[in-house]
Amino acid sequence: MNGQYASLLIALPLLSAFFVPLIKGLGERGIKYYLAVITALQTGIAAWVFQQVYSTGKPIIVMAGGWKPPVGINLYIGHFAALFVLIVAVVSFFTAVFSIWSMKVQPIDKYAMLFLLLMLGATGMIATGDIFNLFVFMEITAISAYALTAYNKTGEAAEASLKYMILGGIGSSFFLIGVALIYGSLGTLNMAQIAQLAGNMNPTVAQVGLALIVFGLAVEAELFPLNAWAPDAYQAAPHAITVMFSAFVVKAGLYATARLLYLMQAVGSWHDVLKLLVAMATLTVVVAEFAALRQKDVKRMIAYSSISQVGMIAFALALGSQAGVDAGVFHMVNHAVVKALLFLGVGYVGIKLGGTAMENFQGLGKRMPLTAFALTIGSLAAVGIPLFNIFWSKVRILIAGVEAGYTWGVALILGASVVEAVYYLRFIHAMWFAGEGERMREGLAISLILLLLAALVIVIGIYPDYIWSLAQKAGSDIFNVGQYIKNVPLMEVGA
Amino acid sequence: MISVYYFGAISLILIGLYAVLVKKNVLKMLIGLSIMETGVNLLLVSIGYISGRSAPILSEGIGPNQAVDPIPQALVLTAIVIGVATTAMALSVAIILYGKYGTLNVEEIRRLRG
Amino acid sequence: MNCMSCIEYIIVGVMIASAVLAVEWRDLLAAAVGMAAVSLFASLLFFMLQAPDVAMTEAAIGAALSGAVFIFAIKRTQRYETEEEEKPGWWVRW
Amino acid sequence: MLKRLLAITTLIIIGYWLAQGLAGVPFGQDRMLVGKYYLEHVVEQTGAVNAVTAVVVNYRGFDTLGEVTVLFIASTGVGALLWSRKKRRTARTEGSIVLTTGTRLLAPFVMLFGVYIFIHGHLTPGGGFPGGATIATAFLLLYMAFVTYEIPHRAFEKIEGAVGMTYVIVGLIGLAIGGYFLYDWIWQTWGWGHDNIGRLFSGGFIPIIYTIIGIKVGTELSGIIDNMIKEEVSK
Repeated sequence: MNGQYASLLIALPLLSAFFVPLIKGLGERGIKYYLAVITALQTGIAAWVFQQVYSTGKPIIVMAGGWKPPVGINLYIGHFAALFVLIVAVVSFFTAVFSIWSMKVQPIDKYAMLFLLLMLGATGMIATGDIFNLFVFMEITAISAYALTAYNKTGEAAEASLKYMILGGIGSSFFLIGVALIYGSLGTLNMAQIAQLAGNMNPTVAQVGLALIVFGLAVEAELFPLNAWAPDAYQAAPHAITVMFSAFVVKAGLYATARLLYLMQAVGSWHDVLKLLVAMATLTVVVAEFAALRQKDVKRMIAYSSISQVGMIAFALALGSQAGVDAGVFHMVNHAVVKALLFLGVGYVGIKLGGTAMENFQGLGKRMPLTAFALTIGSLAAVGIPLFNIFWSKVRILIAGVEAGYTWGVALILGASVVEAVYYLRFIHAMWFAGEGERMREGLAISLILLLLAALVIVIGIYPDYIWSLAQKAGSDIFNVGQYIKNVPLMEVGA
Repeated sequence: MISVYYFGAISLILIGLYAVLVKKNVLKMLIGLSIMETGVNLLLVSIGYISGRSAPILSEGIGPNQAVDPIPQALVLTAIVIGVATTAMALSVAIILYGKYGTLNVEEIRRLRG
Repeated sequence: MNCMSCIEYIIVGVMIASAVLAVEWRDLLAAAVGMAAVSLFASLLFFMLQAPDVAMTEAAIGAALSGAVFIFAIKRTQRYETEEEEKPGWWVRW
Repeated sequence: MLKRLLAITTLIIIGYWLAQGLAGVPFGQDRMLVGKYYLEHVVEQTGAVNAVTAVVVNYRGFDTLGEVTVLFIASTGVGALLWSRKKRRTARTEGSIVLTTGTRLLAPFVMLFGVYIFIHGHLTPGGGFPGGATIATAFLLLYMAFVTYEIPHRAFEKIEGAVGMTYVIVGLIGLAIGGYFLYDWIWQTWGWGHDNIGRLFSGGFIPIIYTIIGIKVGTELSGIIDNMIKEEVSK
């Protein structure tokens, strides 16, 4: 089949989101099942694209409108994008199944549309090969995320959403100024061509532009000075949406940061920007871990833990070495699995027991043993115990950090990991060794998803080689810019 | 010497940023955000301007060498619409906030913290 | 200095002045109108920068509709900033 | 006061830094690269005289699809957040006689003007976005003049969805006929309108797309206005 059909990845969620108002008559249940069916279809397309890219080893270049790259917009579905589009689709499918049962706030039809468009935005951000198109998809992701954060329509949700909106608005303005500067000095918006021409750029313009872009994306990627929105939004959003935020919305922002950073490698002032990013990432890890320690609400605690892991990924991606990028991508995959597991479990408990405060989790091992088991696996993995998946990626990140000469950063991250172990062990203690309770029935579909994810955690922990080889391919897709330029069939334009 | 258009654009961005940073009223912050977006749009269009050329509508004997750059203008069209979309979303959230808390002061609507 | 650049300077000056007023006025309705005025002057500048499409869009969407949406929001909330909000604060502390 | 000074100092530093960056991008110079290609080939490749329109709809059509989606999200999001079972208008004062009479006379013409703007998008400045906004302005006038006026918002929601689907389907037809998503099949495959460039029936699928965008923007913006203006009635 023709590679251009990969554009269905974008077309299908759009088409089905626009179709929702016309099938409003199906009723709530119908729309929820519709959502699950569409995400399953999307998973199918993503799996096809994944198989295509990894079996031929060549990226799929989708040219919108049939115009060759610098003239038209292209989607670049390389090793990284194929892997992550699949993850986005799978996690969306799980959350769609979860929302069949969990989503009760009216109006459901609008929830379905926003859900699909959030998935679309993340897919587009990961797949696009044009810097302004990246901005458009970022806004799609961000605006649907604003709406979904406030979806519960409580005061807290509106407050979190407003915080997100104001930071996001500043971020997107900064990003756009950065794009304007880069366009002004190079005359093109295509990422491959920017990478090609970056060497001739005026270093001051490049530095200012790149720093503005990094700041703009840092809002989406939850890096330190601009991540004040994240814990609030994670806590206040509907449980299904929190899973999506943590599993792929952040990843899309991180990927965009890394991609743009490595595209501008040839710029003279590149290393200054890298140092800035390393500092931001390390601060993210430390600040978030200490904030997590004093949380009373489990969902908020895991949100902080998620932010600190994201900081670790950003640290790895900003090292500027092949090993760092590979380890970062590996950690992204592991983090997506583990945090999807944790947030799904916590959300399930939150709905079943009416809240996510620490007291509700006491005695969970007696009340909901399957969920508690899955949550334990997730927590142990998040701490980084050997034989669970995060251990491997964390070790690789730390080694890469030492190799790149950031020993102070590695030391700080190790210290923060100890803090992480403290609060996760406290959480496990509360689940198994405190409190009493009656055994409750656990839903079949949710338990299956949770156990599947837990099994995935253990399987990757014992046999990390397959995912590691995928991550290496995906990492070199980001790091090896020369190959990226060669893969995009650039057309000669002008002088 | 910096051009007057650049000066205007940077001033709008800074004034908007000032409002977002310092003001405590939600609607004021959103007005600041909106002004900031206008500034960014002005910046983009002035980057695409070429002295002495006319609008990129190629009729009436205007050739390709007598028109300004069309791309920034296309980008700004997109950016304006995105800006109004964000503003509308933000305002509806502000309406909910006012309904729940009866105030628009960000200091008084801090429930989530720590 | 020829007359064309005179006009540019005047429009930019008035635009910045209305931006400052929009930020400083305590009457939010007036501030929203000030914001619409900023958009309107910006659309004049777009016209002078040879971007008629952008000028039309900014005037129709940026000035008219976004101003209208602001006014509806003000109608459903409150019209004046309170004394308390006059004092500068830091949203970073949120 | 100290805080205010600190904020102003920070802003001046940011402004200086931005100005440093902008000094490397001098004003009013020709730095076009891809833009030049567009200007040279726009008429033969897309059939549109207005290069901005051609860039928006045809060369960078993907962005525009995204942009329409953003507006759709905003309209849906506003609808979702301000949703309640019973909503009604609460205005009590009827518009003045000048407003009502003027609206009665003008509203159809304003809508007609909006339609004119978006249909002629490939020839004159304007296009789908200002056209749609003009139509929404007509509805705004109706809302202000008459206390009981309401748009049929259920029908409008359905129109939004249907029109958005049409956009994607036009793109998918391009995928089926030309092999690329959002391919301009009318101009490039069928070759319609090559002999009347500069008149209404040219420009490939630009007039079609702009009609779609115009209707969509008009209905979405009036939907947003409708949601903002109606308040919950608790009885």
